[in-house]
Amino acid sequence: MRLELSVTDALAETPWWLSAIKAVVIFGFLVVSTLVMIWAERRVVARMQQRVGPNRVGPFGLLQGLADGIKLALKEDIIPTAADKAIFILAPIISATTCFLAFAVIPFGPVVSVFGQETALQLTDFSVSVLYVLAVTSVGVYGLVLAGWSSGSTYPLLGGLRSSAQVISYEIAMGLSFVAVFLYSGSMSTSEIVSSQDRLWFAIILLPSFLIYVVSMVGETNRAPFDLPEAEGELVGGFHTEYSSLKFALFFLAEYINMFTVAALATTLFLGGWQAPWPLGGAIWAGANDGWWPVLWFVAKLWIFMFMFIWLRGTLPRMRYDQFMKFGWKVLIPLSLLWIAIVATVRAVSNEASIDRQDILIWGGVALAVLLVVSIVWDYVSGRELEQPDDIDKPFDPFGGGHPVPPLPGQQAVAVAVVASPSNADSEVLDA
Amino acid sequence: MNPENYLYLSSILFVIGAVGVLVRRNAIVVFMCIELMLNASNLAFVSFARLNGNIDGQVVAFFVMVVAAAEVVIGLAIIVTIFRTRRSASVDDPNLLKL
Amino acid sequence: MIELLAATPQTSTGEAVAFWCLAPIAVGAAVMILLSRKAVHSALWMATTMIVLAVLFIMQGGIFLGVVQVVVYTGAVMMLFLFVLMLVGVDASDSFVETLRAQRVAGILLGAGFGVLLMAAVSRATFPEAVGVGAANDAAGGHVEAIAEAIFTRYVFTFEVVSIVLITAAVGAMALTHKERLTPRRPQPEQSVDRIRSAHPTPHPSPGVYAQHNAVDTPALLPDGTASEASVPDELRRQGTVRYTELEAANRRADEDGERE
Amino acid sequence: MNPIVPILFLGLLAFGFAAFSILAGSLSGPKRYSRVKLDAYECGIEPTPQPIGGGRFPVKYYLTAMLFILFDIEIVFLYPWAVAFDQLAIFGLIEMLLFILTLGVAYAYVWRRGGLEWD
Repeated sequence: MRLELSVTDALAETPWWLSAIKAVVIFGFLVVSTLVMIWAERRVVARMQQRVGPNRVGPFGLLQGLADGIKLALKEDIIPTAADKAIFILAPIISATTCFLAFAVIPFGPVVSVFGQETALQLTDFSVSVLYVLAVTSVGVYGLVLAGWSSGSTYPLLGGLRSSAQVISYEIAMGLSFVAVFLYSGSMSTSEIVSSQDRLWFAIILLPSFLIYVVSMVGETNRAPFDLPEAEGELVGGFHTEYSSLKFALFFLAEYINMFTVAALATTLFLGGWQAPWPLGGAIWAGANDGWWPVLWFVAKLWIFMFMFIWLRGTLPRMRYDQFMKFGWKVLIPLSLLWIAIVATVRAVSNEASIDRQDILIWGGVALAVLLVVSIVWDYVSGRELEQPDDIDKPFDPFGGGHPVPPLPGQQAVAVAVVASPSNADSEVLDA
Repeated sequence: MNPENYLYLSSILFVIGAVGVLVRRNAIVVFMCIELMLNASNLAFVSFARLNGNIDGQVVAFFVMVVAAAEVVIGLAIIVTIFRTRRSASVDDPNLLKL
Repeated sequence: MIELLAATPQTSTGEAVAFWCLAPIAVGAAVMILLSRKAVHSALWMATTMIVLAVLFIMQGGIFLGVVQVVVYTGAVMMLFLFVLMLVGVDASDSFVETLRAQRVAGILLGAGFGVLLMAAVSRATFPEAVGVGAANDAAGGHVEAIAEAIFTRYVFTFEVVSIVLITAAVGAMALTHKERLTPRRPQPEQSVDRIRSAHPTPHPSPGVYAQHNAVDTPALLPDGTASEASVPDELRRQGTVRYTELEAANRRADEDGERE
Repeated sequence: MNPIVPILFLGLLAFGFAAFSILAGSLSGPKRYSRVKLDAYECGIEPTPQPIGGGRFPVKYYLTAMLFILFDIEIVFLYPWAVAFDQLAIFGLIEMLLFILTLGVAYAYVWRRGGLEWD
């Protein structure tokens, strides 16, 4: 029994007290998910490194997040003398407030009757809701920069500047990857994007956009391979070096909730939001997309992305700062601009000359195949031989450059007579 | 509430921006006051768009915002060059940039 | 005259309440831009004014414009201000010497006069009934579609000129601030080979050996009491902010006088 | 106006939580004053008093923020075009390709001049 009200009408009729309850539920959902995420991350990363991970606090260590929170609360709250006190306290408040706001437009489920009142499982929705999320994340970057600056010394300042430069670089790639989704869904409101994906998810037809988004998702939250500004070896703690007690916990909370925000955005825009995965929704179980079930699909997809974050952190080594900034600027942005141009031209042509998608895909495939063949032939014709390491043919010199070195692969170890007098040891051996 | 109040608010903000430009000495703060004046004019544009009921007011405010962003880029580049050569961002030193 | 009075357009009370809460915040934040000592504080007051203005745009039916104001202005332009402020103007506090006599008072008076003039003009003008942007939106099928249709059909020329304005902004910023690299950038492997081949592959002696402090700019003392040059990073030496002991400083001054004669 | 009001609820809730936890943080927890504890943290050694930024001005952050503005404006123009793409059809497409190309010229210039290199 699909309720006949459209999302926007259902939301318009929702009484204010129901919106307030929804806001409290979303806030609770996020805080509890953060505590579970802290526990899950430490357990899964431990499991990947053949150790057990936290299992003391509560059943299976589930209350570890809570224990960390209380421990941080009981620590001394230090404000350094060189710090600018007002902004030092303001920065964590900005970070912690803006990360919650982005969840206001994320749809958890379809129109459902709660306490006898028909409303959509979504706090609010308006015509520019995805741009609103972009606006909230760009205000969230203020928390990083101000935390870095207000701590007084140069390490946090450079740490704050570096991580905010990284966040804004990946925010462009994220913004550009949305354009193709709006092109296909014809609107920026999250509920319409989800409803326009009921036949085919955008992750399938817009795969390059999805891949660019997933990469910029990791870069945007300073996570896994791109977390150099907070790395222990680099600038100690980056922008939150000087923070202690609950202010540090707020930055910790903000980082995890930002991860949930970008993951929720990925599910809404690319994986069909709360809609049941393909075999379940249409064929096997008709009721999968009605009532409260969709919340289950949404949370499941959310946690797939969360596992991906943990997996990346457990396995990939950290990239150097100039490497991933170069990757962000010189690879992601041109790629996504090119992809937008291709998607737009294909769609305009198929709208205009009413060639359906099959022909375009065929012609595209043929063109790619021809390109592949040409490149193989080109390699073969130009006869490029494998680069040879240049010093392979030189005689083996154990003291190459004044430092004892083992022989390179393919070099013979020459038997060297042990030299008695240390004074002219170098010159004699080199001549041998 | 009469929608003309928006116009009064925008003129008050514009005046505060103008006073800021005249009074402050730090080049970056003067530049911020110019941005405040541009924002005030944007508010006036949007209020007129609402009073007259056509959307051109908002589109013009949109273009004002875009051009103001480009202007900030160049303005701050000049201030950065002055700082790098003269170690001070005060408003009295730009004449030193002349060769 | 009566017709004018009768037709004074009224807006919904919700909007009135919101306006009377937000307007004082906007004016207060704008005044604080002028009054705050530190430049970063006035940048933050500026960001608050912009966000309050964004909410005012949204209340007037310009949802797209309000959100764009937050994304482009507060998110990008103010970020550029903060970056430049943090690296440049943080300690460039205002010098209180007024080059022009009584500039402050003149500025405030001039501004107040201009304000009175402006508001008189606004109060004298008669405005049409506040129709709101709803009609235009529905004609084009939604708010964003209406703005898109306006930008990409009626304002096509302005739209293309904007991209040229952005090119000049990029080229100008590059010409003014970008420094070409004088020495070629040596990649990481090459640097590590050079370091091994140099006479000093191990790190410098850590500062503060036998010295009173272990800060980075305190040179380590050799057994005979003189400071060892290698233990202080050369950037600090170039800046001349190395903290020598009194004995060492005295010796250095003596050497310099010796060289000068 | 009313789609914006629920965001206010969530915002007040989040701000209240953040402000409460900062207040609780400063009240709960010991208060043992010591001068060294309040110094800036520089990997355990004494902090070196330096002018912030050490006088040298890393211009790379300014260039990144500048390019961020450039592409932010491009994104903000692309969104309404993508939403109203079907009404604008071929004319809109050519317009936007020209816009992307012109901004591509600026991007190529900055790339070629080395504005994107981080050392």
